[in-house]
Amino acid sequence: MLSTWEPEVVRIDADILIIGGGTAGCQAAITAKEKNGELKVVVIEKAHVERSGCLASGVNAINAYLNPGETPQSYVDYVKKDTAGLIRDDLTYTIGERLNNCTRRLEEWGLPFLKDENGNYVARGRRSVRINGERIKPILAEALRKSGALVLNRVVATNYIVKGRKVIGAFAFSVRENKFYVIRAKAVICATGGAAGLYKPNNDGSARHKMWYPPFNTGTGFAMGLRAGAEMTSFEMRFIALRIKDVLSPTGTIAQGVHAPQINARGEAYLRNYVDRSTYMRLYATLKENREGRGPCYLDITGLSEDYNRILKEAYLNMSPGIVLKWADEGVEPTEKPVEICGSEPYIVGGHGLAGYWIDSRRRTTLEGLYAAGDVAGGSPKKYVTGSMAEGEIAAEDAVEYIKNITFESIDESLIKEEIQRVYTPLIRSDGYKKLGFSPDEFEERLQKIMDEYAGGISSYYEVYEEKLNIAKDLLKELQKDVNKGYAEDLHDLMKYHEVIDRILVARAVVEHLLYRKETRWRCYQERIDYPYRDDEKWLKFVNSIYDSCKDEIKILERPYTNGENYLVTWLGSGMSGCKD
Amino acid sequence: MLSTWEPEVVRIDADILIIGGGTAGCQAAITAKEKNGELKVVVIEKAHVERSGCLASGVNAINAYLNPGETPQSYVDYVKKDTAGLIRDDLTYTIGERLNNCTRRLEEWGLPFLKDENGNYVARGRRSVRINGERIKPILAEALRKSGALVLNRVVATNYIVKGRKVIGAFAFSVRENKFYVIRAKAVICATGGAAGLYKPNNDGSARHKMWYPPFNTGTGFAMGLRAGAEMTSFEMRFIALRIKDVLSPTGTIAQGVHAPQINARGEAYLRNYVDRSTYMRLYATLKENREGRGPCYLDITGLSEDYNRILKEAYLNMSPGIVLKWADEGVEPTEKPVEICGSEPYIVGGHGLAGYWIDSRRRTTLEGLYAAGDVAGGSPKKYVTGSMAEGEIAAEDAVEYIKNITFESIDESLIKEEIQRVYTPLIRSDGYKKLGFSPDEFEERLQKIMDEYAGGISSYYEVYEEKLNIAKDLLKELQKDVNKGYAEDLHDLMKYHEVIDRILVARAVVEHLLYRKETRWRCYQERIDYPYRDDEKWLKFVNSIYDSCKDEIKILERPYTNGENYLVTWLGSGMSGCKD
Amino acid sequence: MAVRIDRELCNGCGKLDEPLCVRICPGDLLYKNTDGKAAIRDTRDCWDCAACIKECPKQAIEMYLPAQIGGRGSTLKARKSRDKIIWMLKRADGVEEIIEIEAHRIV
Amino acid sequence: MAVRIDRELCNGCGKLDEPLCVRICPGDLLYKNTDGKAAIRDTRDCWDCAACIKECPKQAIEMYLPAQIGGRGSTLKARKSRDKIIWMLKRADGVEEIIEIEAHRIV
Ligand SMILES: Cc1cc2c(cc1C)N(S(=O)(=O)O)[C@H]1C(=O)NC(=O)N=C1N2C[C@H](O)[C@H](O)[C@H](O)COP(=O)(O)OP(=O)(O)OC[C@H]1O[C@@H](n2cnc3c(N)ncnc32)[C@H](O)[C@@H]1O
Ligand SMILES: Cc1cc2c(cc1C)N(S(=O)(=O)O)[C@H]1C(=O)NC(=O)N=C1N2C[C@H](O)[C@H](O)[C@H](O)COP(=O)(O)OP(=O)(O)OC[C@H]1O[C@@H](n2cnc3c(N)ncnc32)[C@H](O)[C@@H]1O
Ligand SMILES: Nc1ncnc2c1ncn2[C@@H]1O[C@H](COP(=O)(O)O)[C@@H](O)[C@H]1O
Ligand SMILES: Nc1ncnc2c1ncn2[C@@H]1O[C@H](COP(=O)(O)O)[C@@H](O)[C@H]1O
Ligand SMILES: Nc1ncnc2c1ncn2[C@@H]1O[C@H](COP(=O)(O)O)[C@@H](O)[C@H]1O
Ligand code: SF4
Ligand code: SF4
Ligand code: SF4
Ligand code: SF4
Ligand code: NA
Repeated sequence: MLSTWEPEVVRIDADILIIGGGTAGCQAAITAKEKNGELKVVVIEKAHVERSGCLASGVNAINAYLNPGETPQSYVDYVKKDTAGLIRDDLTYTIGERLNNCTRRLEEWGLPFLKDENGNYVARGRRSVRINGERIKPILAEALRKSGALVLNRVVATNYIVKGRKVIGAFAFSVRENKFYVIRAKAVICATGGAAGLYKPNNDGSARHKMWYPPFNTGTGFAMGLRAGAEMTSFEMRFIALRIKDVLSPTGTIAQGVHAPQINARGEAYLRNYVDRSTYMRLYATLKENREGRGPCYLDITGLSEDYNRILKEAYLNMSPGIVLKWADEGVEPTEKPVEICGSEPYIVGGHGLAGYWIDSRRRTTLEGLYAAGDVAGGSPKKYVTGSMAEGEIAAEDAVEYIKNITFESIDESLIKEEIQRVYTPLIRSDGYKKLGFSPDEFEERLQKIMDEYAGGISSYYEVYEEKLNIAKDLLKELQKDVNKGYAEDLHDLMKYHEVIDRILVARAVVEHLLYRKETRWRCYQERIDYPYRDDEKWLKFVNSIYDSCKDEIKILERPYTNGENYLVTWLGSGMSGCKD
Repeated sequence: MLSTWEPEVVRIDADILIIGGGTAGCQAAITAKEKNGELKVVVIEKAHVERSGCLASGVNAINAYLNPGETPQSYVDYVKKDTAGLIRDDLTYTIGERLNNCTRRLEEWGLPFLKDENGNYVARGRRSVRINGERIKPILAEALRKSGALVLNRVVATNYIVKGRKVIGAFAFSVRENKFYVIRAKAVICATGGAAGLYKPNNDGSARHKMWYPPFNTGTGFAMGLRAGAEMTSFEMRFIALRIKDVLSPTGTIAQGVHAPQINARGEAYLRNYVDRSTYMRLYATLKENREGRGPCYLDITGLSEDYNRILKEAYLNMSPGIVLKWADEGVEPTEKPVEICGSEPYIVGGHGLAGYWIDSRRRTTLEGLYAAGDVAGGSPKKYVTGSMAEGEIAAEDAVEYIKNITFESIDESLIKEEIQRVYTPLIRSDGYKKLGFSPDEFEERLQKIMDEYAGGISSYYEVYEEKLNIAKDLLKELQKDVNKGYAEDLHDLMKYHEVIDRILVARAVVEHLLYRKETRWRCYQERIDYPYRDDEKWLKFVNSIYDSCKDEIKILERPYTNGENYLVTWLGSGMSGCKD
Repeated sequence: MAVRIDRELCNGCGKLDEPLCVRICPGDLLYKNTDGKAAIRDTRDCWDCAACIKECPKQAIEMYLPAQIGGRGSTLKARKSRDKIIWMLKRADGVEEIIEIEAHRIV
Repeated sequence: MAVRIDRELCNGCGKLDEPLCVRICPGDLLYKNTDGKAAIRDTRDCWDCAACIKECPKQAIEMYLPAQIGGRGSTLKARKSRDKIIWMLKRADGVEEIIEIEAHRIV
């Protein structure tokens, strides 16, 4: 049966393999090639590097840039304060050191920066500058192309190739051709971004993908890491974005960009009632207004001059055209009415939040030969575009050194066979057993319903507690089994199938993390109503996890918070290797 | 353009026209023919009378039956107590008088009633008896067929034909043939059931129609009444059913049927904390447990003997097979685990709740010649199957007398033309203007999102307050205009199109009612968090509405509660007639 | 998504003008396809009322739960006689159960 | 549902192996249909990123909001040049607006 779908096996050897050609991945590849043009650097990208990932639509600011007066340390201080005191100072600091250089590189490649009379960048807050960033991804892709790295578009990574606790390459399949890739590498940099679609999104049906974070960033990097035994951190710190209602366009553009106040239905600037106005408290306060009868809430841009109509439309066309269409559909100019705001579905994302791979300051994960950078890397929130680039650079620089002493490992052919089987079986099922199965979409609905209802989705105001989380845990385990009855109709569908598989595993980790942290550190993001207060004495520490694929169990471990000191990242897991015998 | 879809116009004259061949409609037709076999009684049914409406799947109890010791007055007392003191005693009493006779008729027609050793019905609570009711609708349909009434299946009523404040017939279209019906009648009985699908339902996507109330009961009877200027009552008293989670199967079967206690996640019988254990308080308490960290909640059937596995499966197969499949999918027998419960989407339904046409004890509406019975008739909750039959009887008996002095009215041809235009235009648009339009499904999503978010749907724990309701009001008015850009692909789609049109108008009335009642009388059903307490002094009265179709405005009026006294239902509206000139 | 029509078993109700399942569905969801077999317009619109599965003389229609609400492939079919309904429940694990219930007391 | 392909305007990108819109969509949602024109697999999966509408040389793709979130028929098209992006916003009431923005500072 397999034969009908038996793919051609393509074997590639890469000095450095980069998985995900987004912000971090592009910059990693460019950096590696700059450091050593002789190296074979391969980038695999599930979409097309020209318009993939977070930047597909564009951005309108560089949100992590040190304007005059700011330093790497002041950046660390800010991020730490905004994250209830728990970040990896070392990671954030090493990002801070590179932010401005990454910014300059973007400018060199042709990204249009707005400038003031003196030729300086136009600040949008203390750590942000304005850009016309519609073309940012094609610009990065052009730099990538020029770097000489080999780019494989429409090639979806499915798993690392692991030997013991060492990552020696990755498996991938093409969604365009019937090809399965076996890529050996001396070092692998994971840059697959974060995860959307774990939870029921704000909209459903015909608008189900109208979300802030790209629905195509599905957490595969996390899932691959988990399956290989890599350690993850802070999945309980879900990032929930305060966004423009319905279209889910970002709000920083107006909140920070034009200093629009957050007002409630009575016109009160309700944040005044809060001492702590960190990112999650701005969200929490908004929900509170709604729950207590003072909603909905808005960003009030009605005070602005008419010039801002054009300015705001441009800013959003550069990043998130949805709100521009919304204004058009309402027949209004932007400044004619306040824009309503809401909380998004919870995302797992290390670029805005804290969740991701547990890494050291060189961006090494707990698996040998594996690096992580960008939204997939944990411990350092608020890195955004330039922080992701910085991490790509750091990882690539270290990898270039690291591989000097590394030779390619041989790959057990049975591993390849097994992975082909795992990857393509849903297509086979579609030939023969379709009658009994469900489509990837249907399992996705199931996953999102479980997470929404039992693990603190939008419909429960993001609140979680033990009993419900335990149910989520059980249901997700069952779902993971049920997905084996699923089928895929074609290669596109097969990609969706694996996206669900991966999301389920990530969701399981999220639930374990939420269960473990018995305090409420970040309102909304991690709100345990059975432990409603922040408890620094017991909980100013990281909650980390390692998946034991033999036992199919997610193990939680604690890592201390050590103020600013560099971390030694040691491997504590057993990983895939243990269960072979 | 119209010509491509120009339907054949079928003209029918009926002594009594019954719209909706469900529980109430069947019984009305049977009664009318029994009273006077000479009369031309016509029933139009959008589906097929054999399996339409609430009874399509079956039922397993007659929920309104006076077991020994109960009287019409004790029934009134119970219903009133369960409805926070505000019901129409006269309506409830006149139902109470007929409940047992209606029950006996069902038995005569062959519905299998369970009997005890002495040949008495098996009581399921004080006002309920058990039946094997899988075949109840075909049994009613057979009695209907034998009655000699003319039944038009797959014919969808769209509007009354109105002359001044008198209803002289109805318009309808076929979903099977290209036929438009103009039915003149001396009296019209509306028996179209209630409305589901106004709010975002519990499930979405592939399970969006997995709801308790039939998704095909779309509130058209309410909408037709509103458009004709009939007075409606208590739309703010939304009925929200406590149901089995996911499958939305009814809970009375086990709560009342086997006395299963409601327990929370900690195993506590949480209703003990409440003095008031009325239907809505059982729901409210369940939500409260969930919100405060003690959920989810369950009906605990684990204490039952093994015999109950079969008993419960049978009971549910007779009414709502979903839960039986759920047990099978979980691989458990019913009594192996407690069943999780949840609140449904809010429905507008006079059979379980208070909302519907404002009628007098003869079931006359405020429009001459128009009667209402069953779920579409307001003022008398907990009427269920037999109460709906009773109302059908009462209406028919009165109509048979009423029409003795009535002659057919002539119908203005331009009215017919207008209605054909209104009904079929979406199909025409589908020919030419499809590019600009949206499908009925898409508008339904919009409606449900508005109602969910701004008018107290599931996602806001059913809570409402002024500011949000005002937004709902505005958005619904806009939506009503936007639907004019919609299109329909075929006759089935055309039915869905008009269902959305009708639901929007009903939703608008719901919002006006919710805005008006400035107290909280029925928790969850009508929970104004800006007026959180019950206030009998000011609000022990009915909130009624009349739609002014000229001004496109819903006017609210108050009707006093007068303890048990018969109501004189007088017409206070201006209706359709006013805007012709 | 909740009913599935077995295209092997369905014979389109032979010479009947309107197939029995098409005639009965309260949501008007079923129709006779160009291939002469029954089909459902949009599975998302099904209420799971089971009217069609009871009506089909060929037992060609089965009901199941959508995965979203925990469906795993258990199916339900039915056969009606004048006075009874015979349910055929098949669990995803293959276990079958027949449940016969009185439905019409013929008088 | 958020992009609509005008089958009159689309020429399937002529002789290109892979049409430009198919090549670019980050969700792999577009494909070349048997009729040689571009089509979207499932409009529900569109992220509204606008990549395809910028890419199409024929301006055959337009973006709009689903009715669920307040869409009323306003549309957005785009034309890109080497250094600019030109947006064409058309309101449901017919009012049109052209917005030109610098996108690439050619150095
Ligand atoms: C989603 C989003 C994000 C932002 C914004 C708006 C929106 C709508 N705004 S504002 O709102 O904050 O204002 C931005 C802004 O204006 N300014 C800013 O600095 N940052 C913004 N972000 C944040 C940054 O964009 C973000 O932090 C970084 O871009 C993250 O970079 P990175 O970690 O590289 O993620 P990516 O999405 O760019 O790339 C991931 C790539 O991996 C691919 N991929 C994933 N899985 C794969 C697999 N299995 N196989 C092969 N490839 C596989 C993806 O396709 C992608 O290309
Ligand atoms: C939905 C539901 C309801 C109940 C139950 C389970 C379920 C899943 N349970 S338990 O949970 O409470 O337990 C029942 C039970 O066991 N025992 C009981 O006594 N009552 C139950 N109900 C309540 C009663 O069934 C209910 O109150 C009555 O049946 C209401 O009767 P009526 O008002 O006639 O509504 P209908 O749905 O039967 O009929 C309406 C008809 O109108 C048609 N129609 C609608 N619009 C039309 C139009 N525009 N043109 C033409 N026809 C147009 C409909 O198709 C339908 O046929
Ligand atoms: N209300 C606000 N006050 C200050 N900065 C904000 C505010 N909202 C967003 N930002 C900043 O704007 C940038 C983009 O935020 P967002 O659009 O929410 O992703 C981030 O750097 C945020 O910290
Ligand atoms: N006649 C009645 N009047 C008021 N409440 C009643 C009446 N009958 C039953 N109830 C309520 O319904 C619940 C179940 O009663 P029963 O149906 O008799 O098992 C009781 O807890 C009562 O609160
Ligand atoms: N917990 C309960 N106690 C007493 N009666 C109930 C309970 N739940 C449901 N019922 C009754 O059972 C019948 C059907 O209810 P339901 O299944 O909820 O529609 C109605 O008469 C309800 O009053
Ligand atoms: S009733 Fe059965 S046999 Fe007849 S058309 Fe329907 S599925 Fe086919
Ligand atoms: S189960 Fe009911 S609603 Fe679903 S297709 Fe069959 S008859 Fe129609
Ligand atoms: S890019 Fe434009 S012209 Fe080319 S295939 Fe796509 S829609 Fe057609
Ligand atoms: S807007 Fe973006 S996600 Fe949607 S079809 Fe176009 S390229 Fe794909
Ligand atoms: Na909620």
